[in-house]
Amino acid sequence: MQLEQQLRERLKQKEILLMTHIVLGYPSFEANREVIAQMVAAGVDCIEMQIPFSEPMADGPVILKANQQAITAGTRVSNCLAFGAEMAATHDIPFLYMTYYNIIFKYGEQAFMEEARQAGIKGLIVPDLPPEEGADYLRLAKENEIAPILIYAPTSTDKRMSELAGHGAGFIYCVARRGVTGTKSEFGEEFNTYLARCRAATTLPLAVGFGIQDREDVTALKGKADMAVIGSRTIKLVEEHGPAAVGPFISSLR
Amino acid sequence: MQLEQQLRERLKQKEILLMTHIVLGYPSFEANREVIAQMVAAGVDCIEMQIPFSEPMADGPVILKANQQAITAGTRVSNCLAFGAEMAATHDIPFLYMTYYNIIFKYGEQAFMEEARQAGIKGLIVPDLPPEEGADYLRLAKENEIAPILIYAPTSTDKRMSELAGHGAGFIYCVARRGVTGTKSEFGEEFNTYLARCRAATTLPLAVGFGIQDREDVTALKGKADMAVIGSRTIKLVEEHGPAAVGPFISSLR
Amino acid sequence: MNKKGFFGNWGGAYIPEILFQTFQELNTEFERCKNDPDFWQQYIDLMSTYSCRPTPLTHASNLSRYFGGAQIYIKREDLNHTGAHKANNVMGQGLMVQRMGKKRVIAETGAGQHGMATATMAAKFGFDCTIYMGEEDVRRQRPNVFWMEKMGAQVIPVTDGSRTLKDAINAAFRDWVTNVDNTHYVFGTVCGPHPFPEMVGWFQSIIGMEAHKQILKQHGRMPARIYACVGGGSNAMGVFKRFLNEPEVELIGVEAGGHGLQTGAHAARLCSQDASAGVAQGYKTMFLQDDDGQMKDTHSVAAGLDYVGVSPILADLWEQGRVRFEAATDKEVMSALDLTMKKEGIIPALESAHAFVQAFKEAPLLSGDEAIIINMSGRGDKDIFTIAHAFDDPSWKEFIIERAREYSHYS
Amino acid sequence: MNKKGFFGNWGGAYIPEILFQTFQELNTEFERCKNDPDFWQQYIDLMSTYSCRPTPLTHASNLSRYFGGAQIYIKREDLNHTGAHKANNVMGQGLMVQRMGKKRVIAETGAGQHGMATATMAAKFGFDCTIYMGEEDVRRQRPNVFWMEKMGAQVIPVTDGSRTLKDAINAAFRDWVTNVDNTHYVFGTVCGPHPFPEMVGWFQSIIGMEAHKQILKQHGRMPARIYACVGGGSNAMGVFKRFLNEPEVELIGVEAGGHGLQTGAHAARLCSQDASAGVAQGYKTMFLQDDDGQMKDTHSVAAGLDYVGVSPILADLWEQGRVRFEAATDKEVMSALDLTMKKEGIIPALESAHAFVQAFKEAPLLSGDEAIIINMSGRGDKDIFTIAHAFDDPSWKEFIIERAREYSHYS
Ligand SMILES: Cc1ncc(COP(=O)(O)O)c(C=O)c1O
Ligand SMILES: Cc1ncc(COP(=O)(O)O)c(C=O)c1O
Repeated sequence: MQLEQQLRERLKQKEILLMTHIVLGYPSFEANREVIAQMVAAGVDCIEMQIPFSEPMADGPVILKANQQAITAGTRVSNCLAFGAEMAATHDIPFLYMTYYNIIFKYGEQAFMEEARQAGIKGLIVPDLPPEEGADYLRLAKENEIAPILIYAPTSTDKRMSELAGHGAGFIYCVARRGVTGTKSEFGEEFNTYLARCRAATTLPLAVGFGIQDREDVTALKGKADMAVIGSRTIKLVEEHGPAAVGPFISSLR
Repeated sequence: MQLEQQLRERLKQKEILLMTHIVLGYPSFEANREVIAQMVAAGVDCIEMQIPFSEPMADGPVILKANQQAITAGTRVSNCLAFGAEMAATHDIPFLYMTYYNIIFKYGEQAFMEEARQAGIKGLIVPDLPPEEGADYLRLAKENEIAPILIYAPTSTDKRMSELAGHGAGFIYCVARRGVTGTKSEFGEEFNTYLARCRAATTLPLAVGFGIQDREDVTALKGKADMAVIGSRTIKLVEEHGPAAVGPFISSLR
Repeated sequence: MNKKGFFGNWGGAYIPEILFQTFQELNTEFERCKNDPDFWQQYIDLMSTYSCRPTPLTHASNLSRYFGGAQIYIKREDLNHTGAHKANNVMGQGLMVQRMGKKRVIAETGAGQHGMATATMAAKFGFDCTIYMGEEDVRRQRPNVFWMEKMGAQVIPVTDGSRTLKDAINAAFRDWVTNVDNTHYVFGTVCGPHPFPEMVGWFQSIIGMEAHKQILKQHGRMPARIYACVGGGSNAMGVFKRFLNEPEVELIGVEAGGHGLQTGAHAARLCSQDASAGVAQGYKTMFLQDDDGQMKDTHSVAAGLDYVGVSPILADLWEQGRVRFEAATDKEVMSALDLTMKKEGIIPALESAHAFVQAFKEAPLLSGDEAIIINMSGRGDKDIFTIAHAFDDPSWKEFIIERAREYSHYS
Repeated sequence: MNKKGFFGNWGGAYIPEILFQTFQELNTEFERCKNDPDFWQQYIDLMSTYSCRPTPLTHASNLSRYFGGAQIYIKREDLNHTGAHKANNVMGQGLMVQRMGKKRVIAETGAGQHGMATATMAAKFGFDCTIYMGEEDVRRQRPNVFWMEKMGAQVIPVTDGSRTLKDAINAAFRDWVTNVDNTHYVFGTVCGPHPFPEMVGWFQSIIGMEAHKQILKQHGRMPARIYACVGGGSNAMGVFKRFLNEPEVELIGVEAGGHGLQTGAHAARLCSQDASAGVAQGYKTMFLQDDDGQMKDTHSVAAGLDYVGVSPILADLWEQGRVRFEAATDKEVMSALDLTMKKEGIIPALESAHAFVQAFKEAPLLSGDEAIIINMSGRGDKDIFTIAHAFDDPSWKEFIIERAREYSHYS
């Protein structure tokens, strides 16, 4: 089943879905394994696994540091792909890879997509690859039944949103605000207008990410977005309280 | 009696005359007094007393330092003039002042000359005052019967020497070589040619200075020059062995 | 491929969606400027009254005689205001920022030259200014930081990654995506996402346009070869551009050979075997990266050449064979610097000295009626801390120790 | 009096006999050069290919707006090769030395700018070079010493007297009388024995000749006032000369007020009550001296203004009332510097900042259609040690202390 369908199935039972983020190899694959198990048990609907890159331009301090430490610890792309396959085989929720384009480009787009498909990966988020530069990528993703998830930003015009909608699949990742990952967002009037614009531009489900921290934030998104994305917050949690803290946190969100 | 005559009188008894140099106020007027007494007793024929100046452009390290220390110790021009008067009254040899032009200029040329005459000073050596810039100085000196002693250098042309001769009185101070006071000179072939040129250019007695250190140097000048000038050498002697060493040193020179 | 923003296989605009709109506006404004002869004239006027363009072309007669070959001419970008070619780019972008009505500029800086130039431009245009500089570089280049601050800029030490230029670029992008509405990112070289390579190259092309006129006037004909150091590639593109269509002029880019190409401790992307195609910092080029696509640490005595990527325009000219690339080692650079100071009384920046190295190797092989041009991208006297250190000058060390003693007493 | 080498009551050549012949030759050569239009053309060519003449005239629009009075223009001598107007003089003398066939040059230096410029010129012309510099100044200005040495010059610390500029001049004269046959003394300013004041003034007059054309072109008419700092007076004479016969242009020389004219700790010769006529260092002028004619210690934050004498030409123009003299205190200088950096992105040398101080005081009193010119004699970035120190910058101190720590470890 393709990603969009999977999410729509889940949306029948839940008012809002949850997607979480982990950085592969940080602090270790061991920890990743435990964290993911906790997340799945706590009812997470989708997990994006970031393959670390040395130049994570769009990430804030928490994820940036996680990327760097994962690489310093020796995390290789091949390790990440093997781990992704293991997770997809183990847990019954959709898994995505999130990474920067160079990782895929350098691996070989074709080879990357094929391995990802074989591993059962459902989608890809690549924040530095606009569709203008990603013709091959988009084609290969679709050929391999992997959803190329595109991103909307508050600065995107209506026209741009429609254009992106035509290239994307799975869902649209709506960046909640200007800036990088990791700081709190405000979900006020302006945000609502933005989200309404997003909704009008696409029929794909909408995920909202950047700075979602707690139940209140998730609640604020109900009825407006289809999925809330928890990124830096769980990484910090693991840093401060260990993997065991993740399950209770996720459970507290909805 | 005027300076030239005085020297010519002395030249009747001696093959070569000796002129010595002291820096007034260095190391103290006390020491100056004692050194001069020793010099006179040892048969020196003429003494140039340098009134210290803060910018002694033509002097080498020894005399330069003496100038600066004399000023730092509080030596004033008025002290120097009083001391000069005392010496001229005490000892029966001609005394000269040597200084830079600013000291005279600032004191007032007229006033300076009158005081010097009253003090019985016989001549003046001002190394930074060529006759071109010294019309008033030359006139006032002559009016006050003080010999304005001019300088020849190895770089002076024959023409220049004749010109200078016309302005000077007392004797001509022939600088032995290029450079400043205090380092040894060579009295070789080139020097002899130079001295011959000096002799040809003037009827005034010739004194030779800069770097005369010992009996050998003085001997080398006999028959060529009328007076040998001992400068830095005695200052160093006083520094190293005290005023008492001066008499024996002077006696050893001829 | 012949896509917008690509030079052969290289370039593009690999940017986060949040910047898409701002790049649209930037592209539009850039097109407008390119098609507006008044804009170029305004730029020329600014550069000739605020900086001292045209910068001279100096005939290095002593060096020419010393090497006994080609006549060596030096294009004097060191005489620009702020001491390097970086001024050309920032002043041009400053005029564009003014037209776009933005009030704040940000920039990355490695050596500090581009930061200095941007802080200067911001003071002149009355913009707020934030400069991102790797913590390591802040430590090494305190004098530049001092001046930037005095000019009213805020200098933020970047503590991520290798704490050098590429990390400062990432940090600047992070600022930009946060403050995109009022802020322009003054990219410092002919790299980054389209339109930066083309835009920076356009402003820098003033160098070659002047040099072209000057060499014809002073030497009477085209130069045989032109040498420029290549960090990002902006001074090289600047001097090369006017000559690209003059096939008799050979163009040579000189990269940082560091401790030697064999050692891995260098920053040679195009003339070593160590780089491969990749996409980072918004563009596609040859990067010094590992098999996974992670960027490697680079090394050069010249902070301004110590960078993992290289201009996509130069990557294309390299692939086409139009520009030849060579490397100069740290050691060779120090002796070229020494010789140039002694023979001509000219102090090239450590970056620029790389170009001198290769020119000195080749000058003897040419005949005396041929001319070569070395682009002297900047002056070295700002690098006193690095240069005196690299020459291991004992009096310099004493001086620093004595100064520090005074400061330790009174503080 | 209207004697050769005198300007009114001032000037002359009070030189030891040993130098008489060499001054004859110098005078003859100077006369020849003055009467040879080819020589001036050669000088212009050199300055426009080796340095970047004409240096620009920058309209300081932000400062003009800030003060709300006259349009402020800045003549950019900082953009000269070696960073100050000193280059004009040394390159000119270099050409003369070449004509006279001498092979060695010597110079005094205070701040180090003239030493740097002379060392540079010597490298370019292939002369041996010795620079005399007060020990105190060597200590303060190590970076300049480093570069002079790198350019092949020998720098001799002078330990006599106050160990500053005037003592370096005396030391240079001592060298000259010793090595007169093969050596030329490259005097650094419009002081010293004739023909130096006139000769240095002639070479520097290029500043005002350019500024005259530029202000007419950029502002449309003559400036109301021109400001220049006055150490020896060479940059001031340089910018004033062309305007001396333009009675509507007021000329203002700004001396070092140090801690204040009342404190005695300054170097104001013409605008304080502390100087009197005297003769030293080969010429007659107003000196800061005591009643006996002994030179006093002077003080200025700007080493290049910290001098007991002043140009005889300026003393004459002062006596005639053609040039007005003012003083700027160290404190005023630091805030003018600060303001200029922040408003215009320009870093004046501490010396030059004195001229800015007075211009800033007077600009508000003039109307917006009047122009004033400030001669920016040099750039301040070389003064980092002095300026960062004077601003009492804590990060700078830490930086120095950390550097010293490294050096203490390894040495
Ligand atoms: C003087 C100088 N030259 C060269 C460079 C390298 O940059 P580019 O290759 O863009 O000219 C720099 C960068 O800081 C620089 O400061
Ligand atoms: C930058 C600068 N300005 C001014 C001066 C003062 O000299 P002058 O009055 O001869 O221009 C100096 C002297 O070193 C200097 O370096």
